Amino acid sequence: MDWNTMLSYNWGAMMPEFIILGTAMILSILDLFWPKHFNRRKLAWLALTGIILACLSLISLLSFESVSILSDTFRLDSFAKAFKLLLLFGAGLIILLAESYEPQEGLHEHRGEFYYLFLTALLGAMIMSSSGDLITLFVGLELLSLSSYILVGIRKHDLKSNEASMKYVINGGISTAITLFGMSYLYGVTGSVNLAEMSRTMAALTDGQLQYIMGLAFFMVFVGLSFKIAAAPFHMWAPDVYEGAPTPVVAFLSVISKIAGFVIILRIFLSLFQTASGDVFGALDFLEKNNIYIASLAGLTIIIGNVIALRQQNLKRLFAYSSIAHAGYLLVAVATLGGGYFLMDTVWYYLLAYVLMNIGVFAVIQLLSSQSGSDDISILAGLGKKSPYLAIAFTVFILSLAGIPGTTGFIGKLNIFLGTFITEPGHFVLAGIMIAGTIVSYVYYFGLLVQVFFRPFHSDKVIKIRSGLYTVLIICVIGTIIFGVAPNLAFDFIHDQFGDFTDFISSK
Amino acid sequence: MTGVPLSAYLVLALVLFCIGLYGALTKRNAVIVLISIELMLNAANINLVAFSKLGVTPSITGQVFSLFTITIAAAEAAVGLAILMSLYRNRKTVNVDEMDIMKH
Amino acid sequence: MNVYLLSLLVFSPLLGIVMVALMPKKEERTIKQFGFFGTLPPLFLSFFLCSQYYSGVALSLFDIKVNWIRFGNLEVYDPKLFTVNFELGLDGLSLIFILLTTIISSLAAIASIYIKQEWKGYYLLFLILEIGMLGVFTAENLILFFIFFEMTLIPAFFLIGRWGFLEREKASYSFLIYNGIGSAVLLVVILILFARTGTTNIAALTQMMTMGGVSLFAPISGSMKYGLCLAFLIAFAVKLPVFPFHSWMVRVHAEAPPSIVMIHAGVLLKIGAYGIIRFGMGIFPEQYKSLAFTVVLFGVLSFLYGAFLALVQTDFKLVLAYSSISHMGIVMMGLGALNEAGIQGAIFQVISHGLIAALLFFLVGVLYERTGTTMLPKLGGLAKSMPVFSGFMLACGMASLGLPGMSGFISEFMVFLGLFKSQPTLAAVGVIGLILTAVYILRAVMLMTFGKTNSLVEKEKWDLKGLEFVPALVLLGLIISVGVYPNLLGGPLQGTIEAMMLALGGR
Amino acid sequence: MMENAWLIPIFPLVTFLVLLLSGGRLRERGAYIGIICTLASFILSLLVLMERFKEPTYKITIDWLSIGGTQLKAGFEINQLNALMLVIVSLVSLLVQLYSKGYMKGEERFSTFYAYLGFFTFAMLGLVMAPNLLQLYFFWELVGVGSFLLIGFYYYKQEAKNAAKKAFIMTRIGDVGLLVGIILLFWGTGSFEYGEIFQAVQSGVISNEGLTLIAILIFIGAVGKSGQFPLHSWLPDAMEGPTPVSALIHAATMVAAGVYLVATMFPLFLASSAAMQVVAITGGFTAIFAASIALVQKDVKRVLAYSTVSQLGFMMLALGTAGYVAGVFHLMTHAFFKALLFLAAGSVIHAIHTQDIEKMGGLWGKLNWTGPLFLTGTLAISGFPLLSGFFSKDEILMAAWENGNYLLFALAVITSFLTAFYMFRLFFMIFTGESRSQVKQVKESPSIMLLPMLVLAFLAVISGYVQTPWFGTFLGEWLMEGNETLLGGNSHSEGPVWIMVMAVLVSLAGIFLAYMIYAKKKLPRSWLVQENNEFYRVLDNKYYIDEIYHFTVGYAIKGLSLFLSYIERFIVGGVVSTVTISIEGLGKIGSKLQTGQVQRYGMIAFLGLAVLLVIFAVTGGYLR
Repeated sequence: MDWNTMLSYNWGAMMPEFIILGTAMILSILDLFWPKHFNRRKLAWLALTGIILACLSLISLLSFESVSILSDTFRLDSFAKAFKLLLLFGAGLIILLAESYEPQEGLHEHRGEFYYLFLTALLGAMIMSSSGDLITLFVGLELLSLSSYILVGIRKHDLKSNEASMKYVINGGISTAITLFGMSYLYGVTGSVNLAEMSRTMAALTDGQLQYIMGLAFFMVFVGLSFKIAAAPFHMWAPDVYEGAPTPVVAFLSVISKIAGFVIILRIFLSLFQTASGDVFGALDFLEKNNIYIASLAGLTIIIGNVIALRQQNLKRLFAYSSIAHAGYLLVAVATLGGGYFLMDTVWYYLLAYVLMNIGVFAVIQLLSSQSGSDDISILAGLGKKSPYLAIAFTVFILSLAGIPGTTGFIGKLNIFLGTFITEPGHFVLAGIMIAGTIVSYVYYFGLLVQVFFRPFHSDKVIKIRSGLYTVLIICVIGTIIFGVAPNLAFDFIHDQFGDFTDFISSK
Repeated sequence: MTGVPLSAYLVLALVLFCIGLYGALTKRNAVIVLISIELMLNAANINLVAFSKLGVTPSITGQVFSLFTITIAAAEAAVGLAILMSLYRNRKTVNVDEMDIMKH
Repeated sequence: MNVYLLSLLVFSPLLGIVMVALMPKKEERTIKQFGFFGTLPPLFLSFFLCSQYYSGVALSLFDIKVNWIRFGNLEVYDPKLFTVNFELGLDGLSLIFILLTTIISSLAAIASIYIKQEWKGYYLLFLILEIGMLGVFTAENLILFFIFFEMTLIPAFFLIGRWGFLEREKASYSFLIYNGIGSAVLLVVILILFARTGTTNIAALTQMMTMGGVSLFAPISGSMKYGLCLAFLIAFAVKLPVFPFHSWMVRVHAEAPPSIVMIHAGVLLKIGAYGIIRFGMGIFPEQYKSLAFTVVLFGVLSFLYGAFLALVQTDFKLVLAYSSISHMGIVMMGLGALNEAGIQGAIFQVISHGLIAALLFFLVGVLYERTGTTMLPKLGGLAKSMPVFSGFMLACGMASLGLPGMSGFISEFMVFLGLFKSQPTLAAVGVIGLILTAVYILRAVMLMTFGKTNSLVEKEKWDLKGLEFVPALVLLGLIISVGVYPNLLGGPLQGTIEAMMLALGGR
Repeated sequence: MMENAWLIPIFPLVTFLVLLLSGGRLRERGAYIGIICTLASFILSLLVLMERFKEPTYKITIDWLSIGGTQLKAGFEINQLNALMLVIVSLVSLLVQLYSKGYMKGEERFSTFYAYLGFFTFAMLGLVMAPNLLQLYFFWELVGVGSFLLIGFYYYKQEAKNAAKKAFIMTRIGDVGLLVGIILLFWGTGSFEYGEIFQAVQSGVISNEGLTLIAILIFIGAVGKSGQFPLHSWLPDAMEGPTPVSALIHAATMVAAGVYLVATMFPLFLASSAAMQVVAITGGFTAIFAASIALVQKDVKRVLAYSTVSQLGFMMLALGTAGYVAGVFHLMTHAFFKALLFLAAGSVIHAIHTQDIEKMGGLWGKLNWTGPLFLTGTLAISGFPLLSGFFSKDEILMAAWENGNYLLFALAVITSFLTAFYMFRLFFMIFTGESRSQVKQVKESPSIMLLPMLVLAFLAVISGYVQTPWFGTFLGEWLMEGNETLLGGNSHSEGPVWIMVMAVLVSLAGIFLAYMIYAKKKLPRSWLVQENNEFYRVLDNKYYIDEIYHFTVGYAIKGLSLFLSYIERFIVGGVVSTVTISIEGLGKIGSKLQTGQVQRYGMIAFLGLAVLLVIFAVTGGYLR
């Protein structure tokens, strides 16, 4: 690999990543050298600028054919573009949240780190979505993980934050190890770490013993990755970590981390296991044969998330369980592969919806909890009277999370259901669990609305909304409604830009 | 390279992984827990290297992968220990089972 | 112009929403006026549509169809696949329901003068609710139907939970959960149909299911059709509600503010009947036919069960709640009769109960406003202090027990006429309910209005006055005009019923 | 004229609406509206009747309700029976309204009373004009409501309230039977129109059992309305209403509707001998049953009420033994003399403010007009020769004899004896002997009350002459005209002369016995039975029918309701709460598992992995 080959690569494909990387570096340098009294909050706007630039460059790349550089370790295919857009969009909103973040005991000493760690984590996620290779995938994953470990513990003097971060590290470490161990088997079976090559080998694999090992690897990778998306069986960290982490970080974990988790799951599953042969005759493919496992984990996740959420009194914990449940819904789409027709639309759209509604919810929570210093459900009490617009925004998010028509959440769920029913035999049990879970979720979601509208308020402190947070709220509300009422804005966009994601597997 | 079959490496890695897992899940001291996690990661490294040399289709990429892994493991340990330190400052303990202010 | 008329109708309460939203919070009078005015555009539009219908304009002229959502990217097969259109349409049946909705909404808006607090939020939700109801009855495809269906759920939840009586939150929760389950079942059915056929258009689905059209992706087997039909029935049976899915409705009737119960009993419950007619019967006629016995059975069960329970209630609202269950049982009985008389009777019953229940609950609202109670033992002798009120109450009770000359008789008569043809045994069991109905209604009404005047309610100048006459007179007038000349209502229905009978295989 | 007959019921309806909308502001002036409107109805009815003598049946209908291809009609029909009934109803109503103007003087809700009367008259006139069964049913129930409203006119009285409720519900039971009968008849014959039904019945489209069933169901309707056993007990209670109401509704018109119904549907009953049997037996039994109760009652209105029940039974008996003309004839005469009796009784009550005959007596000289009027009525009902009741009762006895059912004949004879006895018991108790009243100043009623009674008395005397064995059977022939085949073609029952003689003797015997006991007091009152005798007590308590109903049907319904409300609470509610509790329990377990111990979390994840792997190994890949 000489200089010429290096230059021959189409580096432009990596432009968004470079921008994020550059911004992160600039931020860290500025943070280092700027005098102490200088308000680090301004760095957030810089970070936001970086994200917007990255986003713009990504948009300019949209029309390009899919390219892969660095001997197919980095791919910019439709899949990568689509999900990077989501990641950048979500990250932009979260940075705005972080800009407005004002915990009661103050954060000024670490505020700088706060912002650029977001960027590095984002960078990890972006690399994951673009990787064509297990190594980059893993490196991206770890970049994301390590940054978020620190982010969770950024409130150094807060006991909960410390503990959350410690728990996150330990669980994360175990999950990483399990994933990696699985990956090592995959490498052993195929003798390659390039996804395209591996997929070719695995498709031709008819040896029973190797298939068995492949199965082992599949489960290890899957369980390891279920940590990232907070799905059963690796979901239990989520409530504790969410509770302890600063609110923007929770939003980050529940949105960006989750998107990244699904990105890597889809990457691995679709490129490796969907085409891998599932039996010695090569008649079935692997996922087709084993999707029952994913399906049952999905069902379990939905049940756990929704049922335990019923008992939560802490908002963040509640939304941790809610996010577990939503991971379950998405896993349904993965398990059924969207019925063969809807997978990408479904996942992408659902994640878009999830970005909007979840960040919106956390924006409200952040606002209220920083004012009252508590995360208890009761901080919502009387919001409807005190600040009707905020209450309406919150209602929109909650309705969307509950999947009520007119919001993005509904269309997202609709898509998932379509996938479960279109095949023969349909996944009726899974759909049944999902619908039951949705109904159970009504109880706690509407319980929040009961607090907002039916309960009297305790303190009549005027709620002050910082402009960053305000923007987030407005974007999220508008997005939730617009994409709920006219979902074809999103559907047409992905269909026009990415077609059917046909360039996903084929290597350049 | 004579005699030692691939399966031996794999079993070694598996055993190492299990020891690591056991340690990670049972030890009270957070430092040992972190070390156990390192152990698990290294078990994967053994796998990678072994496959790289003795796998069905030997290739160098396995070793490259393990290099990356080692680096990452180091970073993870560093982060982990840093977090542990800040926890220790506040709680004066490194016992994992005492970290349960957040539950249910 | 014609094409937009329906959309205009459905979304016309938005005008009121905007007006109310722009009002300052404290302006009670103005908000109430604007809230009421907000219900007028749909009222006039529906009258206009009605006059168009009677002057011979084909209702299909008003249909609108705009591409809306396209799921998946399946252009290779057929660009129309998995497309959900925004399509609204009318036929005689929905026209009747639309009229019912607009009229009762306007009257309920008047009855909302008793709302004591947060008028702004109340009227906003109220008008959203109206949009939902109007949409439900005009939606031409299942997804759209479902969307509007849910759109009625959320405002109703808040209206019950915020402005209701003492146990309002519990009531609103059980409203939400039961209806959530019902609508979840509905959603599953809708989506199975959608996924398997690629369309949700009601007409297209009807054709596919009855003519055995091929589906592109996975077939719908015969037994699945049964399942789907049954699921439709269950989903709407929860809404209707039919024994044993009724307990939510009892709570709602007891705890929601009377003006909302007017809407709820008057229109929302009727969505269940509408759904069974449109979807259960319409899309799966074959399967529905073989389930008819069950439908009637549950109809009779509800009819008698509601009547028996209404007999022992001490709260007048609960009497009415159980009477609603009982009356919805009649709807089921009619729908299961599988002949013109039965189905037409069921539709009549739906409309008639809508009017009667609305009036009864309006009166409950008036009563509660005056006396602060609806407990029967505490009332009595109201005929002295509130003679006009008592007269309305008595008239309404008579209407409810199916007195000829009022709408209730026509429907009960037709239902039993139909049922004695197809299920004479069950019909014979059912007639016991007619007697019981008389017993419990007289018991309740006479406990309130007859007898010694209770000291609690002995006040002068308590009678109906001013604006309160409007809902009472309009509703009673409608009840009587339908009862005296039922063809008023029967005319528009003929087309729909004929089509239905054709699918069900003749008489 | 007949094409304008639809106006006849409209006039009273106008009364109702005007008085209701005026909201009591007219007070006693309301009476004029009522009287004028009813007068208009009466004149019109009279004109229609006149015209009907000359012209054939008139019928006009419009589409009322379309059910699929079937058009249900509404309209009116003027045939012989209808025309006759129209006159009777409008006349009695007119007279009662005149009477009420005096009787109800000073009543606070005076105009409401007239409104209700108007409503009732409207419904009753509508009922008799109905051209088909459905419309008949329509007004049938409205009549019931009118009755309900008027019985409950004194709404604040507990007894009135209960009586009104009871009346409505018991007649409702009958109505439901009627409704079912109508529906079954519709499916049998495909129509509600009388003509078409009779045609279909005669062509034999319905099986014999079906016919019997339908006829009996329809008869159940009649049983409810006409207070036949076992649905009779509401009628005596209905006396809680104002007395003019009792005269109008519970003597002359509404209760006769059952008889009218059977008469209207006579061809149907004729087609089923079993149904005829049922009608006859029910009628005969009710006649003697009610008469026996009337023997011991002490409330003047109740005696009259049981007498009404008994007389209605008589009419049913007549119809059931194929005496169509006899039944209708008695219906007409009974309307006049029973209305007269009620009004006269009202006049007495008006004068001395009590209804208990034990507290009356010696009023003959004080009530100079009422006394003779009451006597006229009593004589008529007792079948005193040459008064109207004599002829009609005679006709019934003839019919029963001719039919060949001698047991029923015997019942009828005994009943007419009892009738004569208890009626004169009543008369003597009120008008002879010493005054037992608290009221010292007894005043005769005003002329506005006396005038109607005079008219009725006149009719009670002469109305029998339209159908006599001597002066021709004008009524029977007219009624039969054109309907011979449908109605069995029997315009007059022929029987041996001794029947007439015996009837006279029997009634005279009854009168004599009453005279001996109550007027002359030659015989002690305990001559028949001791006051505290078991038998007496049974009669006094009306055979404990009310109690039996209360303890059987009433308790059964209440018990079932309570049982169902337990089901509602514990089973329906129980299932729901089981589900919620178990979901909440699951949540509890789930959150208990969340101990906060980070290693537990890892452990569970690992266990999950292990389980997956084991299942995979056992079922899935390699080992399969």
